[in-house]
Amino acid sequence: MVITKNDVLKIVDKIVEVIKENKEYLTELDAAIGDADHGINLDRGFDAVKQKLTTLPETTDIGTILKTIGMTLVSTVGGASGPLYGTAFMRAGQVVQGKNELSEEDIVKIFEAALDGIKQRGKAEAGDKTMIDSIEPAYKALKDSLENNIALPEALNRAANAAKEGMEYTKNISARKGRASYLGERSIGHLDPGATSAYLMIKSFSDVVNLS
Amino acid sequence: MVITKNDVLKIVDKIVEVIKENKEYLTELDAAIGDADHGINLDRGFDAVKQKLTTLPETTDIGTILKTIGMTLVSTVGGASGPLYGTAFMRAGQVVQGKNELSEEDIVKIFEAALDGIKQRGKAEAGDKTMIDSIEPAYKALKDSLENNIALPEALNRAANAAKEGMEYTKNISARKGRASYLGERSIGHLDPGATSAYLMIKSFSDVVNLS
Amino acid sequence: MKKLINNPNDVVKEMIEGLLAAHPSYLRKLDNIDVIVRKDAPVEGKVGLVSGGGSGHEPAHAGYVGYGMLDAACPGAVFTSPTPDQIYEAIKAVDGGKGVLLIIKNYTGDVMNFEMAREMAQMEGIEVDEVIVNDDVAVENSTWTQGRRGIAGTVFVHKIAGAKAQEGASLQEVKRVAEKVIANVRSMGMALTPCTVPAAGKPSFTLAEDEMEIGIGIHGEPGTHREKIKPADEIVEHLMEKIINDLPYKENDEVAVMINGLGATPLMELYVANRKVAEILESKKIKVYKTYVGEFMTSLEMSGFSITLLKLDEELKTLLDAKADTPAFKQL
Amino acid sequence: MKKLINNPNDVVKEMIEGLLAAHPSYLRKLDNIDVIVRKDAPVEGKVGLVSGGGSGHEPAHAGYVGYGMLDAACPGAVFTSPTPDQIYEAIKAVDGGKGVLLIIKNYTGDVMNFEMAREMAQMEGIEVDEVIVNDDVAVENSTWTQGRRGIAGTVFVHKIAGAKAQEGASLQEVKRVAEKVIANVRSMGMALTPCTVPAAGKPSFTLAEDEMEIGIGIHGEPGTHREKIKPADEIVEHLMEKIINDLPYKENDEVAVMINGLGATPLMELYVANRKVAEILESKKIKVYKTYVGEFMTSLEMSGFSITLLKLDEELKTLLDAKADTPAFKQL
Ligand SMILES: Nc1ncnc2c1ncn2[C@@H]1O[C@H](COP(=O)(O)OP(=O)(O)O)[C@@H](O)[C@H]1O
Ligand SMILES: Nc1ncnc2c1ncn2[C@@H]1O[C@H](COP(=O)(O)OP(=O)(O)O)[C@@H](O)[C@H]1O
Ligand SMILES: [Mg+2]
Ligand SMILES: [Mg+2]
Ligand SMILES: [Mg+2]
Ligand SMILES: [Mg+2]
Repeated sequence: MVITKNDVLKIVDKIVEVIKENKEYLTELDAAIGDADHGINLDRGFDAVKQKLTTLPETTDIGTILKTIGMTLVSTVGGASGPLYGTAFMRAGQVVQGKNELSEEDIVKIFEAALDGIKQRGKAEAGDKTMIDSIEPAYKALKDSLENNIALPEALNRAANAAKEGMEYTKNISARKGRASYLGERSIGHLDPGATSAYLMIKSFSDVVNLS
Repeated sequence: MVITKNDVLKIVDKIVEVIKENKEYLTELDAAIGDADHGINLDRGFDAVKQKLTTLPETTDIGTILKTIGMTLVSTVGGASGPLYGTAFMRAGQVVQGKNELSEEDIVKIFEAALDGIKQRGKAEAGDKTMIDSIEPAYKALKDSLENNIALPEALNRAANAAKEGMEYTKNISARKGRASYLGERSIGHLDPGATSAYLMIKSFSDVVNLS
Repeated sequence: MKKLINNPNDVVKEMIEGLLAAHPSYLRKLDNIDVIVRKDAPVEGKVGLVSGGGSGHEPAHAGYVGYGMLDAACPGAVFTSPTPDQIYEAIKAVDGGKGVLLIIKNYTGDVMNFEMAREMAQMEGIEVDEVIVNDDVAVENSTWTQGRRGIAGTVFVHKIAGAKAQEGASLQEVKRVAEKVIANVRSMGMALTPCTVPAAGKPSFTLAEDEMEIGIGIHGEPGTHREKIKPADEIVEHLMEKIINDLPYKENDEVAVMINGLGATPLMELYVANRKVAEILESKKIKVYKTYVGEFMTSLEMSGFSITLLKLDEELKTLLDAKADTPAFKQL
Repeated sequence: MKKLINNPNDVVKEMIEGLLAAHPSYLRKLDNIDVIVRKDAPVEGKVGLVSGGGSGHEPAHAGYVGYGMLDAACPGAVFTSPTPDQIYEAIKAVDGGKGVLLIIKNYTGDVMNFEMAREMAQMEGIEVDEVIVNDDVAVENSTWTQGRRGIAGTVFVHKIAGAKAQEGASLQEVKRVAEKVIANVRSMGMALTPCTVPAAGKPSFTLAEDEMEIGIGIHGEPGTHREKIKPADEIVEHLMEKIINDLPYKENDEVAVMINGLGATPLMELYVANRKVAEILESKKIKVYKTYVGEFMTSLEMSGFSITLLKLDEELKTLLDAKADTPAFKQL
């Protein structure tokens, strides 16, 4: 199965929509252990993304689309999540530069590049209570599933489930990176907002592919 | 009947006590149409008076006691009521300078001097919604009663009743002097704090004389 | 009542101690009485300027004591005018031989206490004159009332009369410019939330979660009316209309603007308000010569603000621009 | 949410417009991007200083742009660090040929965005260096966390590095004094009430009527703990103990003190706090060289305050005393 450029645009639309729906929820999560802006930040960024994509020529390839998304996020989101998600999308774009459809391998590469970008930029690891805690398990689940010849929709479904588990796990641990780290032990018991938004994006990806 | 120096001190004690009891009430009245400090101001002033009186020699005459009270109020109360009540007590002291007991005539003179002092200092008249609205009727009732040979305790009782009526009347009129005047018509429906404190003082005077 | 204080009765005393500890190079206190004077008072050959009022308006008035502004400030109890003996001592302490000008805000209590002090000082042969500031257009000016209140416009009187006095002008001249400022300054404010006098322990008034008070006084005195909260621009439009039409300020006038926070309003919001003020003035072709945005005459922790306009001529511009160096007002 | 604003989404844009309208002689904005620079930027032969952060900390950071302090400030969305393109444009606009120093508060987001911008500018051949301020002792400093937050102490970095740059010092020298300030500055704050991010519409946290949060961050991040409100003196004692023991500040040290209001705390209460700060320092024989009391690094309309101590040597004293002329920080 391949993912077409049209699919990519649908996924992005879905992400824009889901982030908007969860704007308040993500902000509330951030209020508890951060500074109450995560949902607002991402919503502002994805609104700009939506706007920006309408200005791209019909012929734009998937790599360029992803890089444009990344650059738009970097220049409109701010905070920690702006450079992190921005870098993720830009790196993802780099590895599929010039392509108009994505193979299953490409999708694994995209996840890998995004994850590496986030880790480099944020100097964080799994277990630090960040977005990495949902992205890394999702990447692993996706890769494993595809290596075991599971079809892409189901592989993405497993990735989303893994992201969800990772997100929920952030509730049990204390933060060592980002604003929540100032809380130390007091951050335990709260979901990480970035892990939650990352899950929502991966879930959107899976949902669009599974529904089409 | 005469009022002894001891009676005067008892009356002052009673005023100190009644003002303290009504500190919050007077402040609330002032909150409604002024700046929420009348009870606090007077209580601070009469606390200082109580303190100050303990420092006066045994032999101090009534005139000096009243002037001392006035000066203490002027230098501790501030606001509008400080100079007004201060002037009232100072003027009252002047008209009984050197005396160790007060005749009924002296008492009328005290009221007259106090009222005149307030009017001069504040350039207000009865009907302006100020302390004058309780003091002027009290003065008139006292004078009338004594001229009609009514005994001092009852005359003071009538003065206190007249003060009360005057105070209650301030509820129906709009302020033309003091901070409440900024409210214009909006001051109607509220008791004037100064008219209320003046009534409380006159009532204290009457109560002490009637109980002894 | 959530306040960063100790005993409510000690608040003024402790504030003064903290103020003196913070600004020893600017200020000193007279012995045994609450009067804050310039470190170098009396300044020989300079008219002394004395102001004051209830506490709770910080940085007014002690924050304006220093080079090019006041010589003394008399802090009263919270929202209560100072007493005559404070003012009398202040007059004596700052008289540098050229007389003393009292800058009084138009409240019954302030006027009476300052005038009693003035009489006391005059009896000792000190030349004392006074001006009464009444810039608040929220209040009807009528011979039947106390007249208008003095609010944030007072700071312009301190600045400009202070500059004139610093030049070495006579008492008469200093009074003349002070009165020129008073004739040309107008203000009006509003509140989103009330304030609490520490000793009272509860708010002076209450406002519903969606209500505001228009025309509020700086002691929490009720204003002209209460209404539902509106967007900042509409609030500014209303206040500006009242202010501009009062003098009135006209096309080609030049003005100084003061956007004054009442205590709890973030600077961010004051700038949002100033944006609309500047827009309205531009649309009316009234030129903004200088703008001050910040907390100049507060009401404890009240949330709200006031707008002040001062119409300038060449003399007032020069004096407004003059150097000032006080704890709360510095101008290079 | 009671705020003097229009649409919550326009608050930063409108604040900037109001700021520019108020201070045209100090500030200008770059075209098409939210960067506030000195009117005369770039200043030839002077190291450019760039700072910034989320909006909502006014007067930080644009209020410190001007003679003797910053060359540019980048305001982000409320409580959200600015984006790399803002910072990159700021760097380009203030580079006067001697390089640019970025003054960054230690938050993950700020550090990442500033460093991305630095990389972009360096690729264009501009010499850019950075310092990271982390003065908040409420936060454990550990290699396992992001490290300490940057709060009000940042203003001392702006002042002192700004004075050094104004002297014409090299980038290396300016960075050296900035790092000296960072090594010697410590702060801690507390909140009585929360603040509300306009776009969020509700408070970032809640505190009961009798509760306070100790060690609060300037974005409303939770502090070290929550407890019942205490008298001001006890609160000050607790904060001072944490601050003094951290460096530690010792007998015969000389310090600058900053008592910083977080937005809604009246100046009166800040002075009450300063009284106790001065008393504690005196009892420990730590000498107060200079004290600043006011709002320097706020958190919207949060009620609360922070204390900052900066240990001084002769060099830092001279630079602290140097002339500064910016909208929010003036020193003659
Ligand atoms: N160093 C880091 N590495 C990876 N993710 C991080 C890092 N720091 C923060 N994050 C993520 O960013 C989220 C917060 O984003 P946001 O609220 O938009 O930024 P800010 O903390 O600057 O307000 C956190 O919940 C966390 O998942
Ligand atoms: N000009 C005046 N003449 C007489 N009484 C006055 C005058 N102005 C004010 N008052 C009285 O003073 C009272 C207010 O006193 P207080 O609250 O202590 O002073 P302030 O108004 O300065 O806060 C009013 O209720 C009124 O009775
Ligand atoms: Mg956040
Ligand atoms: Mg009153
Ligand atoms: Mg009063
Ligand atoms: Mg943020």
